[in-house]
Amino acid sequence: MKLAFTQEQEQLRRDIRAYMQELMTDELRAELHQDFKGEGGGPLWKECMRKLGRDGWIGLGWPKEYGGMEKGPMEQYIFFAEVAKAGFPFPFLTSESVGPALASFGDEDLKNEVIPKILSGATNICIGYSEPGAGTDLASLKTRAVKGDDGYYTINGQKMWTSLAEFADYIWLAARTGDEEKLGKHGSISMFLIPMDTPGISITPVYTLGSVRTNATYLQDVRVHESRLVGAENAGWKVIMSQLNRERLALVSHGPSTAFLRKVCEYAADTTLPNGERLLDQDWVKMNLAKARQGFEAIRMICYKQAYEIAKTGNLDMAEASSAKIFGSEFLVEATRGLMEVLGYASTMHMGSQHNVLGGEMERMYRTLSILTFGGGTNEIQRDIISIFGLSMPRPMRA
Amino acid sequence: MKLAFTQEQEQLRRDIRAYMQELMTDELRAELHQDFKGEGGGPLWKECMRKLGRDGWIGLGWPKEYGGMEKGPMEQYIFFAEVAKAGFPFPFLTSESVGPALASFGDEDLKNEVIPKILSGATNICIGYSEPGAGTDLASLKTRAVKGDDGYYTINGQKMWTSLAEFADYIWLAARTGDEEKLGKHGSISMFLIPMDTPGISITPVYTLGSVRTNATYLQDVRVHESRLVGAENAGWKVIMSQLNRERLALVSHGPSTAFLRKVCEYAADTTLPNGERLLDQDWVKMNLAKARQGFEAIRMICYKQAYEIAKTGNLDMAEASSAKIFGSEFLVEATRGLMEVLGYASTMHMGSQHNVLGGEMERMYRTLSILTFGGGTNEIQRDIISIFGLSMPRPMRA
Amino acid sequence: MDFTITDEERDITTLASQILTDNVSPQDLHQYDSRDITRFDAALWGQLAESGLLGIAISEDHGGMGFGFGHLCLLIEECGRVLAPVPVVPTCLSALAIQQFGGAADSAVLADVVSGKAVLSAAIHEDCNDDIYAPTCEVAAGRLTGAKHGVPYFEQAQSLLVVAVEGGETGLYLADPAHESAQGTALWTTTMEPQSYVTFAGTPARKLGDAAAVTWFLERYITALCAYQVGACEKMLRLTAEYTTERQQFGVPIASFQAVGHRAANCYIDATCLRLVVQQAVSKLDAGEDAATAVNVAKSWCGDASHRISTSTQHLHGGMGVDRDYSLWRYALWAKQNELQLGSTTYHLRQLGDAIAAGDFDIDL
Amino acid sequence: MDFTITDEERDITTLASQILTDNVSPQDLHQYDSRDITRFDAALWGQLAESGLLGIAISEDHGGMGFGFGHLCLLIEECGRVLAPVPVVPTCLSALAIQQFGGAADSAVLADVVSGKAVLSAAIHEDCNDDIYAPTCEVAAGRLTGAKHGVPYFEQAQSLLVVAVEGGETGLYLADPAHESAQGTALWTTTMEPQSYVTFAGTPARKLGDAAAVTWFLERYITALCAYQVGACEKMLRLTAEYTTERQQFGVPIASFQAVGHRAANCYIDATCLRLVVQQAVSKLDAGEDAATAVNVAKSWCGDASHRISTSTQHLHGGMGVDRDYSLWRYALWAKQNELQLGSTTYHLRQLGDAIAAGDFDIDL
Repeated sequence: MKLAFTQEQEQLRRDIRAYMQELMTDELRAELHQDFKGEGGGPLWKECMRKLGRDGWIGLGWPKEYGGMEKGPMEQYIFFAEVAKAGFPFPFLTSESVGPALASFGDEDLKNEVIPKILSGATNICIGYSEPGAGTDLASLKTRAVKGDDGYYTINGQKMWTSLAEFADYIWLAARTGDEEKLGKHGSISMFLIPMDTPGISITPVYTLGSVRTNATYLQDVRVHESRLVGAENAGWKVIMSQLNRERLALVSHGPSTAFLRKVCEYAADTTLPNGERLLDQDWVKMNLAKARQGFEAIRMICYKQAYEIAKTGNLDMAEASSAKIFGSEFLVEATRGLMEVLGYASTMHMGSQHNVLGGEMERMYRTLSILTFGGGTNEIQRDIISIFGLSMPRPMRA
Repeated sequence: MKLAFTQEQEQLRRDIRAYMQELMTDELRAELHQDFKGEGGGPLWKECMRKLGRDGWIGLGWPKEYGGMEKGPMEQYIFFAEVAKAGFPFPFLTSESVGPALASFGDEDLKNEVIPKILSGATNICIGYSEPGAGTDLASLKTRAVKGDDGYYTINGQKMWTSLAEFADYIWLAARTGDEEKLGKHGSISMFLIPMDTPGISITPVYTLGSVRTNATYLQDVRVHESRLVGAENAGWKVIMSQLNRERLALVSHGPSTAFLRKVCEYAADTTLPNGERLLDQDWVKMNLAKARQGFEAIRMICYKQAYEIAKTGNLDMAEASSAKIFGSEFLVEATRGLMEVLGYASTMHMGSQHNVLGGEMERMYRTLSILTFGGGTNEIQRDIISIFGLSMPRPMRA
Repeated sequence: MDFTITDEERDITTLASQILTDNVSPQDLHQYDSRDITRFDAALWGQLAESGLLGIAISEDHGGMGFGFGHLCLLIEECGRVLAPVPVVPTCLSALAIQQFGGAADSAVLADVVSGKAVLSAAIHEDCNDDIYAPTCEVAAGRLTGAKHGVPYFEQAQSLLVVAVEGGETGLYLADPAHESAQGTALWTTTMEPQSYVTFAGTPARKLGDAAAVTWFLERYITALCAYQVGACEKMLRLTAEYTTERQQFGVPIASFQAVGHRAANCYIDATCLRLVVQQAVSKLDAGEDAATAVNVAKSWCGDASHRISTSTQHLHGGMGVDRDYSLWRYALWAKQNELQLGSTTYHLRQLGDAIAAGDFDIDL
Repeated sequence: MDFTITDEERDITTLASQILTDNVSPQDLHQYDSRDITRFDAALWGQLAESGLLGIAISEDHGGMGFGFGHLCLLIEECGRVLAPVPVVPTCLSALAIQQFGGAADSAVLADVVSGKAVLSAAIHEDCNDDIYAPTCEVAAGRLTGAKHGVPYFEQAQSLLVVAVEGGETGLYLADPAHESAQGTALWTTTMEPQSYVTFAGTPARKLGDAAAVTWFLERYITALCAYQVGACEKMLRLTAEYTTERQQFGVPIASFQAVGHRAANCYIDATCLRLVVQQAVSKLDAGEDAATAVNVAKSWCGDASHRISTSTQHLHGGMGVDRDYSLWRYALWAKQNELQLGSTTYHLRQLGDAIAAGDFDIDL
């Protein structure tokens, strides 16, 4: 056991950091800081994604056959954490979770069509799982894909929380293709990867607390050829699970949290109180910062452990992945609270306000955090998973 | 709304405090500090109980017909909190919970036999609810009382955690008298108040973490006359519920916690660090003490609110009583942790050790606290009660 | 320890609740979610005045109802329950201080508050200053200089209370917000409440009182924010109990999952404790007793309970909690604003710790 | 970031686990629950020596295995898992420091440690002194004066490390515990581990190293306590998973109540985090890197995780948790002792805060 980066990894980290510092121009920041556009999709952001693709970063961990650089999951995580630290809204669902699931389960034609586009930063994929009645209980989804004799499915249904759909090129869609009675809830679902411009797909915006737009997506008689299936018909559940496992790790990267901690430390070092002392030298400030650091160090180690497990076994330990998801999401909420105490009342001012602190980033951070505890598989389900798979306890009662 | 004591109540509180200071002699403390004898039962403790009875304190809130002073529940709570602050192990189960339940449900003969003895400090009652297979699921108890033609029940079974049984005069016993199939789990239980010297009752000690002795109590062909029933046959469940509600309030009195807080404050004021500063003037010490105070103030208010409710309506609001039980027990664990940090490593030394801190009381406190979160109705059940009765949410799933 | 709610108190709560729930629905609030319209419902303000509620704590001499601070907090609690888009807190709290420390010259402004003509404001927060009791804004020869952050409804305010220092002594001052030397910059706050950053360059300021007056005023203002959160927290909890009872997953209401029920129960405990410690502070202030500790306890609880209830109820709502077409999301913003306004939990615990170090060891004495 | 457990590491864990679980059952520990018998199993100590485990981190020159601190922590973790009644932590940690900073004269004591002949101890804590890095015990002209609290196995120890100050500089010293000027008073500790309060009245003391040596030694000693708690915490959790799976209420195993499963899951998360941050500290110390922050993080986590896991597992066991005929109760005592030994969570967070204030802002750099 030796818990340190290799020299090459450390160099990589520094390279990425320097690269990202250059990438994050003031113009790009201004574009990203617009309400309901902060998650990307603007012209400068699109340009940066292409550049990241051209310079090989998106495909860092991917096989050379797809245009990747064939580095390991640890390098991939290092990249992802540094990108997050830089504050760049990287569409990780596309490259870090849908991409790998597609590579594992998709057929060659689909992979050859889509993966190079992902790695070149040219495409975005939104996820169509949730429905009005199917959230935590994802397998109860009602969107239906009926296969005709011509090899085409006709899909009807409604999806919720399809974030980034407004500038996505594909939707990664779960639909029921089989007989639920016969095959069971989980055994009758298929995964499709469908171009968003297919006739019959429409979206309406949903605006959220975090100034992030998401969408409701409607599918009306959408005709999709069977070649758009990812994996076999009715074998979609394991594709979903594979995607979600990867998503969880990306959700709780230690990147953004440690970047914020650093910014707050710098602010406290630069701020002088009326009595002439630095804010950073106040005992209570040091304690709030130390508590944040204490937890972030654990998040960092748990993320590295996950990356190590993927590199070593290709899989994540279920209970450890759930631990990362729970602790990462819940601690971030607590730490942010303590950091906002340090920044004071002015930290409640919006990014667009004069006299805000740290450019209002903490105010936005606060508003975007709450989705992490239920997004990507609600923490209640994660705790169930830990008690069952980590502790061999009987399954908690469900209806 | 006016949240302050009346002048009379304030005077009463001061009187009791002065009285208890006189009562708590060094000799009595030495007797109480013996391992496995600290909860009372020694000769000096017995003498003090008689004195408390003679001086009218035990019956402070009781009707005059039983020898009480007919003060209200608020005065009763003031008494109880001050006694707890003084560190006197008052057998509150007897006078504060069994006594009132007996007064509500017992018949005249039984009341006349037992209540005056309670109020004179001459008797102790232990509680026989739990069994090896019946703890949280109390209503599944298996101790069986079979009624014969002669008006005598024959009781067989085993009880667990019968604390104070070694010097109790009575056992407050729940047993199954009816047909569970027909009458249901709850409708087939009766309450008995039985002299401990009845043939067939035996106890064996169980030693616990907190240096507190408890017992397993065995009932073998114990013959008990029907006049020992408290309430009607098969109507025992509501007697149990009434007793438990009262017990919860007594369990979480703000008395002991605030007494400890005061002692730690005094210690920190009297302790000088090597740099010449008072321990009390360290920011981290002030923060730990303030956090304890923050929570204890809420416990204090919630207890007064309960006492007010009893005075006003004779009943406790279920959800508020459960809130008091949960917060009182769980916060005390957290606050104790912070107070022991203030006292430092030496606070882990036993009462019997040289070079301990505060006479080793915190070390014992630490060891006795954990029972509060499951004793008197485990906190999981209390939270169920809050969601059902306080928030009108559907009953959480049970088997 | 009399927790009885008097008939008067019940009447005020009922009246306030009726007016506020009639006039403030989530749909009504939607118009203020962008910065196009100032978050100030003048019609509602007029109704509150008409009903007499703005004058609850103003003496009958000035046309008010003549009740105390405790009664005012009942109105404020109802404002918190619906997040009313009216400046009840700054106006009524400032009026209270003017009534207490002002003179005959101030009768008019009090009458204007009662009739709904006047909005008042208070300038307390400062940049890079973590102690609201130790301002850097300075008064000399009746002129105020310095800057204040987060001054609510500055642009609407007819009169402005200012916490400032003069010759080393903290004091409470009354300044004219319309004076040309007082320049406000509109802020974009997390709640959309109108607030300004105000610089004073020799603004005429009249002294109302010394450090004791500042304490008198701030303790009440802080407690009023707590009362607001009592209402807001209870509403968040109520929404959550209802939503989780309706929302089905796995064929049952999600409330029937013990993890959901218990998390809601934790919020109930927090809301219960918050209400009680706030009532304790209100009661002591109403009685004119020393309330320093009770106020620190109340505000530290306010921060803790608001934070925990807000994050828990957000979580239990899942995506619905962040959807701007539902109502919960606004409560999350108010929870954060009021947690950090007039001192965070840590600030008030530090104050409490200082009091303990000064010898305040015993809860009951 | 190589988390791979090497074959060597696995072998050590297996060997230690086998010896310890064979020899330390709850029944075996019962004899030490009163003060009649000193908590020191000499036979077990002999077996550990025979197997070579006491010399894991002692060089082959002195008869040891020649592995590093990381390997020693594997043994300590297994000791924590069963609460082994042997002085592995003070002996092996003191030996490590003697090996690092001692000279040729110290070969004999190291060989005695390996063979199980010697018990060593370390005197660190002081009364009314909340900083273990700033002792008041003083050395002048080779003589030690002052008092130390909680010195483990003082009566059995052949050699004693002492953290003391000389001419204003903190240093690490070696003293003879048998010297008449060193007077020990036996303490009654919460865990029944033998400890003494020791006064030194001019005890001969040889300097092993300066403040850097003290840091070297304390960082490893602190991390060793953390490793002990990794084992103890996992055992508490394992006992709880098993008990709640067996224990039936309402006709089902109580583990199938979501509130029970989730509380256990929280413990699992804590145990996972604890293990990882301790591994991080061990790895840095093993590599000779600056480990100050990693050690502060590990010990603050140790206190938090031990506290939460101890209180949660106690709770989930109900009455069984406090019953002295079951095994869990002893773990609660060790959790508390090790939480407060060599600095509480708050102490280590304060140290971490000081480092941050000194410019340690970034986790990855």
